[in-house]
Amino acid sequence: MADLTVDLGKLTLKNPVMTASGTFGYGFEYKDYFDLRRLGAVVVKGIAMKPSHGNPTPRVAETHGGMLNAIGLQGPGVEKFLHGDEYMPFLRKSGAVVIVNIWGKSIEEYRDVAARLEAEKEDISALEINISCPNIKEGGVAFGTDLNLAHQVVAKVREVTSLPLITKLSPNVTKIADFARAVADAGSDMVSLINTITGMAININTRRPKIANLTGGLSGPAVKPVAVRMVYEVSKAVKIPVIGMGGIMDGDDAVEFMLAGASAVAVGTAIFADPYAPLKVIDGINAYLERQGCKSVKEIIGGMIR
Amino acid sequence: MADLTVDLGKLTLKNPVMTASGTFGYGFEYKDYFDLRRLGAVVVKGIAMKPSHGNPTPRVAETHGGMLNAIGLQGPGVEKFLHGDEYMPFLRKSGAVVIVNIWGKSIEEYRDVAARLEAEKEDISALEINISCPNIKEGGVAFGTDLNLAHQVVAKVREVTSLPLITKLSPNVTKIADFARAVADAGSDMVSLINTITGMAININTRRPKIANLTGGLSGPAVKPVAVRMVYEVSKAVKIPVIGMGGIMDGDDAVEFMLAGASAVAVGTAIFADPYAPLKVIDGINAYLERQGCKSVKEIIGGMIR
Amino acid sequence: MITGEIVSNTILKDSYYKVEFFVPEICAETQPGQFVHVKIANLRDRILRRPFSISDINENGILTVIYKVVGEGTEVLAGLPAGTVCDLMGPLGKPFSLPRENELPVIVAGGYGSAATYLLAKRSPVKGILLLGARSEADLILTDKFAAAGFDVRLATQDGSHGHKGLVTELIPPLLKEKSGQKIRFYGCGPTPMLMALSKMLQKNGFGDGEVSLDHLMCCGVGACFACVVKIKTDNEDGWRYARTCKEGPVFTADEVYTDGE
Amino acid sequence: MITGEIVSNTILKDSYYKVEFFVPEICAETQPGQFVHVKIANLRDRILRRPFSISDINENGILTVIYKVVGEGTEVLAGLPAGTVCDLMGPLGKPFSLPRENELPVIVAGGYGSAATYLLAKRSPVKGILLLGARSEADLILTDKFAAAGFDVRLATQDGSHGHKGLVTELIPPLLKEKSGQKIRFYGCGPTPMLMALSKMLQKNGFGDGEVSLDHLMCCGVGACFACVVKIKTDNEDGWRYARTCKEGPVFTADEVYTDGE
Ligand SMILES: Cc1cc2nc3c(=O)[nH]c(=O)nc-3n(C[C@H](O)[C@H](O)[C@H](O)COP(=O)(O)OP(=O)(O)OC[C@H]3O[C@@H](n4cnc5c(N)ncnc54)[C@H](O)[C@@H]3O)c2cc1C
Ligand SMILES: Cc1cc2nc3c(=O)[nH]c(=O)nc-3n(C[C@H](O)[C@H](O)[C@H](O)COP(=O)(O)OP(=O)(O)OC[C@H]3O[C@@H](n4cnc5c(N)ncnc54)[C@H](O)[C@@H]3O)c2cc1C
Ligand SMILES: Cc1cc2nc3c(=O)[nH]c(=O)nc-3n(C[C@H](O)[C@H](O)[C@H](O)COP(=O)(O)O)c2cc1C
Ligand SMILES: Cc1cc2nc3c(=O)[nH]c(=O)nc-3n(C[C@H](O)[C@H](O)[C@H](O)COP(=O)(O)O)c2cc1C
Ligand code: FES
Ligand code: FES
Repeated sequence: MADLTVDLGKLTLKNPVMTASGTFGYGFEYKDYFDLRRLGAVVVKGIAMKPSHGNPTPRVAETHGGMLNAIGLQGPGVEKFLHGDEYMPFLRKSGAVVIVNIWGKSIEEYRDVAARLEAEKEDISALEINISCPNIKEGGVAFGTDLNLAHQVVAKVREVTSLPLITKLSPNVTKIADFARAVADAGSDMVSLINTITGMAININTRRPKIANLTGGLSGPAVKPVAVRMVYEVSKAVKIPVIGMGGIMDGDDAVEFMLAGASAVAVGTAIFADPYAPLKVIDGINAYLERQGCKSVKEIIGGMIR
Repeated sequence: MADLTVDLGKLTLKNPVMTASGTFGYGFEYKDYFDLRRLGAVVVKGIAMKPSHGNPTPRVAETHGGMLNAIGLQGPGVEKFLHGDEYMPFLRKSGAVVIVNIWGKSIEEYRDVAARLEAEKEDISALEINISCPNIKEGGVAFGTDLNLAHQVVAKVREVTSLPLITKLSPNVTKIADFARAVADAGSDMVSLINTITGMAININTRRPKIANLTGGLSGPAVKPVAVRMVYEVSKAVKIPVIGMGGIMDGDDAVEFMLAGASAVAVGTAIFADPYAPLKVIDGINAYLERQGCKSVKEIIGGMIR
Repeated sequence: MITGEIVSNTILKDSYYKVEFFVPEICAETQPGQFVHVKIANLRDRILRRPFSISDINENGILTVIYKVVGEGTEVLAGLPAGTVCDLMGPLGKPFSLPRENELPVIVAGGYGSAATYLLAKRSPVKGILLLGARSEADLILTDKFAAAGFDVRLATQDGSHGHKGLVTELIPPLLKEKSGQKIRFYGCGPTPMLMALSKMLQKNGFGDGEVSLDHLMCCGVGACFACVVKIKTDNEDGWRYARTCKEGPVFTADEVYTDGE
Repeated sequence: MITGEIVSNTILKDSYYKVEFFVPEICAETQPGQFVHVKIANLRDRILRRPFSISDINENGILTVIYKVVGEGTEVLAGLPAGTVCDLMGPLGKPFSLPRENELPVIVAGGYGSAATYLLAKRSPVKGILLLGARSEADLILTDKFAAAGFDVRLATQDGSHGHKGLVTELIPPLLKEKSGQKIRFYGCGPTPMLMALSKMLQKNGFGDGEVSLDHLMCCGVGACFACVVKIKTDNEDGWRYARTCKEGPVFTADEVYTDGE
């Protein structure tokens, strides 16, 4: 067994494999499948101040090698998350390394959620700021597609918490490296990418969009080449650790992201195909390292040869 | 048989199906497969002033549901294109509707190619301006990711030709609708989209990029949801006709683009899987129209119901 | 996730197929109304699983699914030969509650709904009634098995080819008259419009404890992704919430079903 | 594009397989060194065709391909049963020129190279010599068929298990001495490093008219996409150009091959 521990600045993980936010619920849903402590970290579905319904249905559509989703961040809100049986209290008991993904409809909401979590931060290892949501105040433009807003969100969250901060970048931009630089400047300790790529699908028989919300986010193996490219660009642009994701189905895919510059990875859509996918990714990385005679997974981070 | 003719401003096509530039050579290569007059139009591989070698190899890599390419616009140059046996003289004889895709490394080169083609424009039905190439003068930033440069290229080309102009937009931008507006303002008669999405793949055994150029453009069914979304956004933003492409494999896919707002479509990567793909797309569109009781393909353009 | 071999996979009738998996672990836990989430081998360009109701199980570890070919996944499934090994998750979802000894179970079904409720009929302590609706004869499946299980099978077809000409819900008012003395427990499974009409009727007539199984697009199957939600009446500010059909359902009481709008 | 049924598809040896397609239209036109571009049925998440040299054809319309399982495509191909219908484009590419009556053909091959040159040997008016190189025994294929075609088969393995211990090109100098009186015509097919070494040797020793078949990643197969190019010496400013191996090749003369750098 190769050494799989990775250092993400202030955060050290026993292995580089996390679950991607929104694809693993709050961990609770998969408790009968395996021991959550086997994961590098559990990243929970996005948490906001208030409970929210999310979008109308249909919310998902399958596409070639991927899927579109517009769940619309349905969730329990931060209070229930902190105290409801199926949420943080369960995760505390499980012993899992927990990263809480947060979102808001305004800069203030981001700050408030972070502050609320900071107040009960025991067993929370980091916060992941999802900046792909539309900013209601600014007329719907996503925080993650406006350099200024992205910087502000992170800076405001930084003010209220000492937890390691991961900022999750949107791929729907011309130069993602600029966003990585902006959020690093604002105090983000890491970046994670990619979130989903905006897409659309139409049922030609009914002539209606397959997603009630009209557009949805594309994920799955279809997007992997775009994700690997962005991870490479970002890892060249900033010094903070990069968490790579987008279409990882197996250990080989994860290795590809790490060679491109990711210090850790997250598995998302693959979980829907196979709940054990994150564990198989861990095993697959280890198998690769042994095949290549590497003692530690750290040896392959950014190891692509040009 | 439904009426398949479409009007693209000054240009009327017998059916809405073209070949995507770079995937059908100069038509010549497929002459033994079918009569090129059956196509709405043949869009040839990009033409510049001078012959060019293109990029080092490997130039392509297969991905889940798609492929990356970095051909690097290898081509004969405009003189050979106009007079070499396998190029324009062949196309003239073939009777095909010809659209010439052009590119350059500077604004001046775009203008010069267009002017040269304008001078011998007989049997050329339109020019398609590929603005996804890097601008050598401006340090490599692609014309298609800078609103100002995009506008300038089109405006300069507009000055030297009266041929219908199609501007081919890059999907690697935050707001593609802005680019559509910019090139429409500059005098483009149509827009076509999407060009490929920048991606990357790494061979984990050799640790080298699968594409010698490091990054390549992603095409094929994997990108279809992104392409359909962008076609929708652009068709809502501008009044000029939109030519949709990106992962069209069959008639149903083409119908999806047309419902999203495309007045015509182009078939690219699918040709590599099946040289007859463009004809099958034509047949598939017709079959859909008959199934739906539509007399004309025009009835479905922008026909998505919200 | 459990690996199970296909024991047989054959046409049942028209576009309906019957597939049997050898999955003793799942059979051991299955209750009526639950489903399996199947990764269809060879479906490579589409990566999600497909949910199917468990129609029957037996003591030899054989689990039966009856499915209709409606798209790429079911088409590929229909082509898988015996011996193919598939991944199954299950049993998933909240089951039907069995009727009590003093209740007459009335199952209202359409489409694959009869398949999805067959195990319920089989396990019911009281022989009840199946009201089965369909567009035409081609969609009437499992009537013989329900009859063999002692159920009184009543049909409705939209083309009138079998039984009542019209909608299956139209069979309910006469039935209520006929059985007016008895305590009836309703169960429903079928196309969404039918279930909406049924739930409305049950709510109005005091049968709100009737149970309907709602069929929505699913993704994870275990409650993690919020893809499969349906509006359910709830005692909150808005009067409703989106409940996950895979985990909080697919079985809901008719009372809960939100039949206004969506 | 031609639709052809798989007549048989079996292991030849180790990771090498032999597949026979019934495609009389292609067989009628095939010349040695050409290839078919195969759409592998059931390879759904990857959409491109795979090129394979035509190893043999017969008068019954049967076309033989010998392939090595190296990745997903060839793995799926290896699983396709007889009766599977495949799409083939072909014959594609520029063939080898047959040796003249007064020439001794010497084929230098590695990997599937012997399969790719077998039809050449069969059609050669003069029985020649096959120099076959491999890492080990597992990669020595078709030696019996070449022998049956009257060819003198000489082996080289890197592990020394069969024939000369070392590279196949090391068999050439002694052969040149041995046949010093005769007019030799070289043909090469195999891994790129081998072909580069071979071409260099042929260029130096006055055998620049020798022909080598270059194997590059392909996409369209007909010259339309410029994916498959290889540097070829040309009389232009730069001294080279990128030639499309699918259309201008895969067969080039040793003289053309650009062995400096890339
Ligand atoms: C809890 C649950 C239990 C289910 N049990 C069964 C069962 O026992 N037997 C069964 O046959 N199906 C059942 N289904 C439906 C089944 O999951 C779908 O039919 C299947 O996923 C379709 O996959 P596909 O790839 O063939 O179709 P897709 O390619 O995904 O869809 C093809 C088209 O069919 C439509 N479609 C999807 N589902 C249905 C449907 N049920 N009827 C008609 N059209 C549909 C889609 O919207 C789409 O337009 C169940 C669904 C759920 C949620
Ligand atoms: C003109 C021409 C003729 C050919 N004739 C034959 C033939 O007769 N028999 C035959 O077996 N192959 C032949 N090939 C090679 C064959 O096309 C590839 O092996 C095949 O495309 C691999 O497909 P795959 O999906 O299995 O591998 P992929 O998944 O595409 O690739 C898997 C891995 O194998 C590597 N790879 C690709 N080709 C080869 C190779 N030839 N040897 C070793 N590794 C490789 C790839 O780079 C990749 O790393 C020919 C190629 C060309 C261009
Ligand atoms: C159903 C679904 C729900 C998601 N919800 C969230 C979310 O709540 N917050 C977030 O930051 N990302 C969310 N994502 C994005 C994923 O975390 C991930 O960035 C993306 O799906 C790419 O990875 P993948 O291809 O492995 O799925 C969601 C993705 C899916 C498919
Ligand atoms: C091999 C290849 C070469 C291409 N060359 C060009 C080109 O020369 N000019 C251009 O404008 N687009 C070029 N494209 C982009 C296509 O025209 C098209 O926009 C893109 O591939 C999306 O369509 P598809 O998914 O149907 O292939 C090329 C694409 C491929 C795959
Ligand atoms: S399918 Fe994921 S929550 Fe129900
Ligand atoms: S494979 Fe397309 S040009 Fe050779």
